[in-house]
Amino acid sequence: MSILIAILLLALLAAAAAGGLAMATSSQSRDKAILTQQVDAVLPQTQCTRCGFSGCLPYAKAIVEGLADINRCPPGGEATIAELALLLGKPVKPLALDCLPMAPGVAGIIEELCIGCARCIKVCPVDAIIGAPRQMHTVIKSACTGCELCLPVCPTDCIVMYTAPLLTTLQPGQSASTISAGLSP
Amino acid sequence: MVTSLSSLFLGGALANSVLLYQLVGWDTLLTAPRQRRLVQWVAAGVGVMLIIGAAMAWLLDHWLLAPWGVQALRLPVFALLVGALAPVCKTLLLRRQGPGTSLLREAYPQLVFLDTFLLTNGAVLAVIWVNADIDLGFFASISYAAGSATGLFLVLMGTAALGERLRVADVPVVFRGLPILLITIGLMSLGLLGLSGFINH
Amino acid sequence: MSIIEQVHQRFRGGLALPKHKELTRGKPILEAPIPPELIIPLRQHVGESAAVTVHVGQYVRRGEQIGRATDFLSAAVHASSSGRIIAIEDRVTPHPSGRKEPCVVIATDGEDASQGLPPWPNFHSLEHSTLRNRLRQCGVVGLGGAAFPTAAKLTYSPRRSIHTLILNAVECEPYLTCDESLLLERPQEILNGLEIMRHILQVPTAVIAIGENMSASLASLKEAIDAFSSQHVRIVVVPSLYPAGSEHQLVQMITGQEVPSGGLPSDLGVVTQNVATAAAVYRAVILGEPLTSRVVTITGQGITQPHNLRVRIGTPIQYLLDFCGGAVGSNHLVIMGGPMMGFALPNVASPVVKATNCLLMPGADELPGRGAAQPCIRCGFCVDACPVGLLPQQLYWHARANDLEAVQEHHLFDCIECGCCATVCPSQIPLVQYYRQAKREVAVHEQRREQATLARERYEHRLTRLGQQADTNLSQLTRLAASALDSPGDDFDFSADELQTAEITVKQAAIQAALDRVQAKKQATLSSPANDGNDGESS
Amino acid sequence: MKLSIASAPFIRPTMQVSWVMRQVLLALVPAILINTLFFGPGVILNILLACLVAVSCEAIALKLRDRPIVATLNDSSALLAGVLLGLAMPPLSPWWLTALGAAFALIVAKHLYGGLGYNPFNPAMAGYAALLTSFPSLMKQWPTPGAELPGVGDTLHHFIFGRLMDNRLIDLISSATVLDHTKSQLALHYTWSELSGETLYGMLGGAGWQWVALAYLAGGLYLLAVRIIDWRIPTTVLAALATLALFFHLVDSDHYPGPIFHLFSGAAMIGAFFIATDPVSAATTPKGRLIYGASIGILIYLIRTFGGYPDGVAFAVLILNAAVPVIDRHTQPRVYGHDRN
Repeated sequence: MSILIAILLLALLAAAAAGGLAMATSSQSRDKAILTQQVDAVLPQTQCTRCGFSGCLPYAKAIVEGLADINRCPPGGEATIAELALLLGKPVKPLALDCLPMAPGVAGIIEELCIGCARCIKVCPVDAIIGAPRQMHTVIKSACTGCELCLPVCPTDCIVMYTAPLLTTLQPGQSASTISAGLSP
Repeated sequence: MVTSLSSLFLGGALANSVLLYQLVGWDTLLTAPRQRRLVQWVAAGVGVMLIIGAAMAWLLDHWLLAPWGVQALRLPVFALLVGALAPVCKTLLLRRQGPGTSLLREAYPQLVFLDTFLLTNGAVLAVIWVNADIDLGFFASISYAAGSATGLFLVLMGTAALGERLRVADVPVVFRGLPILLITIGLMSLGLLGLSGFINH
Repeated sequence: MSIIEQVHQRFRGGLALPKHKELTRGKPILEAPIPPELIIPLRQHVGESAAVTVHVGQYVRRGEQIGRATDFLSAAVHASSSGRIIAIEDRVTPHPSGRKEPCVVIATDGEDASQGLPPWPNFHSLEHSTLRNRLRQCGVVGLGGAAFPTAAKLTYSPRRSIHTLILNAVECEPYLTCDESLLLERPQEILNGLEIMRHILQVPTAVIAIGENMSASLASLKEAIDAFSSQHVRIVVVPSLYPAGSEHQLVQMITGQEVPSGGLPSDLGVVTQNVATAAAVYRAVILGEPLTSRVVTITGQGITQPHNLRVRIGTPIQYLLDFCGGAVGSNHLVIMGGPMMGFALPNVASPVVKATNCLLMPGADELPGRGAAQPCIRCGFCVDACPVGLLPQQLYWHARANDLEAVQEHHLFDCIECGCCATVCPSQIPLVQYYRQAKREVAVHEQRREQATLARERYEHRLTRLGQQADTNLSQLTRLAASALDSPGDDFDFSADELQTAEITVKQAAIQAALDRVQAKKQATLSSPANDGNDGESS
Repeated sequence: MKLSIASAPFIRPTMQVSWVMRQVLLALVPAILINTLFFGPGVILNILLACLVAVSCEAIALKLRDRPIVATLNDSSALLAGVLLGLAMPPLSPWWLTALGAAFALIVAKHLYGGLGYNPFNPAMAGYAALLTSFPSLMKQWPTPGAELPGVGDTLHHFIFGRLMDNRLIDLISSATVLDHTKSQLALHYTWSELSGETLYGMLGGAGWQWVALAYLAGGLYLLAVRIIDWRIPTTVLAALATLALFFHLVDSDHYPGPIFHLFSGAAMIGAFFIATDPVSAATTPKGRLIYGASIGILIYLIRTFGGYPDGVAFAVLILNAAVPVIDRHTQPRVYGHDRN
């Protein structure tokens, strides 16, 4: 007789536990969306797909889903890994081996070689290259994130990466926003 | 009666604190330093769970298990109780922060993982178990649970802040991270040892 | 009679530093000779650099504009002496990094022919905006060391009711006596300048704040005020505690209010100006003479004869040091500014600029530098010394940990870099250097954040333009994650150098083809211009 | 002309770390003398041994981490830790006990964290607490002050071999400290008025102990005059201890000794002026120091009255050292231009 009651009791409690967990998972999806935004805010937004995902937002989603580790972002380097570790309470790790480190840079087109094939425009993730078919192309310095996606597609290899010092010299009293990335090949 | 309750409270908090004396719930303790922004909420969450858990456990024990003489089922029942309580406490904590958006949620994104934290914490089950064992009565178990909760809160906050300070200390490479954290907790509990002998029950 | 009050309400922290002013105190202001070559940087002030209005080879006279103000927050630049412009190029300017900046180089001819603006002796009848334009035209900037364009600071607008104008004659930095000597020799110029500024701001009374230990200057100032018989001037004597001369601390002592964090004294209705700036305003308005020279204290036991010199802007520092008898001994530190907030010049070929108030060359054992820094023992001496009420040891701790969030939580950007904390630190840690570096890193971090948001907006805009969705649903993610892991596998069947050669040949062929096409097209257009060349690009 | 580069400010600070530590050592000299007067030459032996072990451990640690040994040693912070530990140890304790305490203090509590400036816990107190909890019996043996003390020969013999020249064991002449004695007697329901009449009790605190406490007080006042330690910590420690003692004494004067007794017996004075004010492990913000000091005072009283150990200075300081990072983060002073946020 007491066994029956015991089983009944256990079933009752199991149901309560399952209810609690169901409640948790429902609110979890909303929390994950917010967490994805926060992780995306940390990523450098170069959209360079070197982490293996098509952009920074997909990589952020993968991190929150637990599909990707936090050390697959070469443009961000240690700073981004440290921030992600702090944000998600995970231990800090060096950059993953299959992600090659990447120096910040800005693309520039060697005008003699450009034949106006417009392939680079199609692959640039931030529309930083302007030009019409068979016309001269140029890169918008301030918009280019240095993702180097346009390099392989260019048939005449006329795109070169310029290492852009992010901050030339911070003049006294000058705020960061008025600085344009100076070009020095 | 009152002194015994307060001594239970002080005992739970300082003398034989759940974490340092009964060496339970160390997974939260060791990850606390990395959760710089989350540690207050984890500590508060575990505290809330402890108190509610102790109360419900006593009720379950006396009104359900005892009449039918199935005290043997204590462990599974308490475990399921903790399982049900963890998400409830988390939503309780977050909802309490006002209607839709909660300041908490925007400020501390890791709250997504909060319920797993509360769930896997051993301290909650330990306190409930000890309460069931010594069985001094409803208010005694509540005060012991509240004492353990405050003790746990203080130790977690202290460890998290200390851990943050250790991140910058020029610790020899071999000892960086977990070893130095364990040594620091050891020295802290060395201090807390001085408080033993408060409770003579 | 001017009323003299003694301020007792001190500010928090601060240091009673030995003054070391006796080297040049009481010495008359000598006129420094005109150097053979003047190097005038186009950016000597806070704000946008001046735009060049002259060309190489042009003959200019003293006071002739060589760079006009480009913006509200900018100031004009003038030739300091007559001569021919031999170059407009990047030259070393006084900056800790010794970096080069665009300068106008004038070979002086020694006649010093001048060309000023029409003098306006009775300025009371003039509109404050015309007076302000005159100041901007004459390139008048704050000469206390910040070099903030004066016209911008004196902007009168009913919205911001300015009720107090403070003339800062405190000069709390050790060794400096340029303000003091100006007060002793030309108090009338200063009072007239103050009167002009008071008129521009339409302020009932002006307050002159003077340090306790400057009794001689106080006496000469009182005489001048009696002679000037103006009822609108009040003298206030402030304790000679460093940094009493700092704008924030001075405002707190005189008005009892604190400038809001990140705000300006004008938010409290207060404007402060330096003594030398007042003299420059007088010369610009009443004499019509642009700012082409200023008083510089050359002091320290490392220089043979210390002096207070009236120096032409653009005079190379090396020339000045030779004029004062050259350095005593060999290995030297040349500090521009005082020992607390000045910086060591890496190159003395750089010129004197509008912000140069002192050139300090300490003797061998006069200013022994800090020893090797030891670890911080968190003793808290720096907390007692900090006039802003910060926690220097916590700021240092988080700056070392590169924890930009905690550094800003501890109010890093309220630090006025006065140097009190590093002066009392028993572990001899160069604290101010850490805070400058941390501010720099926060600025870089902010800029990266800005660029990242810009890139994200462009990325999302592009996706909506192409009608795609950032493939974030789970199934695609797993496919991508899986493919990302094994993607490098498939095209590794070729050996590395085979791939290499194949790639090169393909590229060369493409280039050759492109060049041929261009060639062919040229022939076609030459032969039949009407050909519209729309044969479509075979990409 | 060769130009040298340095960073502002260019004025060299007047106080050096080594000067600060030596001033503290100087302030301890009167206490050392009076201690030897009352408790025999054992105190000097303990201090010398503790300093020797402390300095050698620091040298070994620096050698292992190939840091400049001489430069770091001359900041005499290891010496200070050695002296403090030597003073806290029972005068007739065996040599290995003091050596063990000093080694633990310097290696575990200081150099594992990276040397001067990084250790969150006060090294001397960590060592002392470790010994107190692992060898409670040995740490309880204090000779009664002023009574017939073993001569130099006896002490030296006992120091090395652990028993007196005529190989009597030391228990015969040693007894519990005055605090220990008070606690045990009060537990046996003697009233405080009876107790305080005994020879063991002097006018202020314990018979010999009151003079030792006065010596520490004198040293502490010197440090305050030279502005090396912050007035906030010692005043709040002593004030909290005194007010609690007064409160309990007024409530039940039979069972709880008065505030004067608490201030001038045990390690209250050395704790307030020399141990709690160790800048590295103490709170750094002005308000934080008030809270830090007050909590230490309260804990000392609680441990002395309700706890298991006779004197709680070491434990109180260790607990508060653990709480320092939390205290510092939440007691930032109001910054210029910010309202009270």
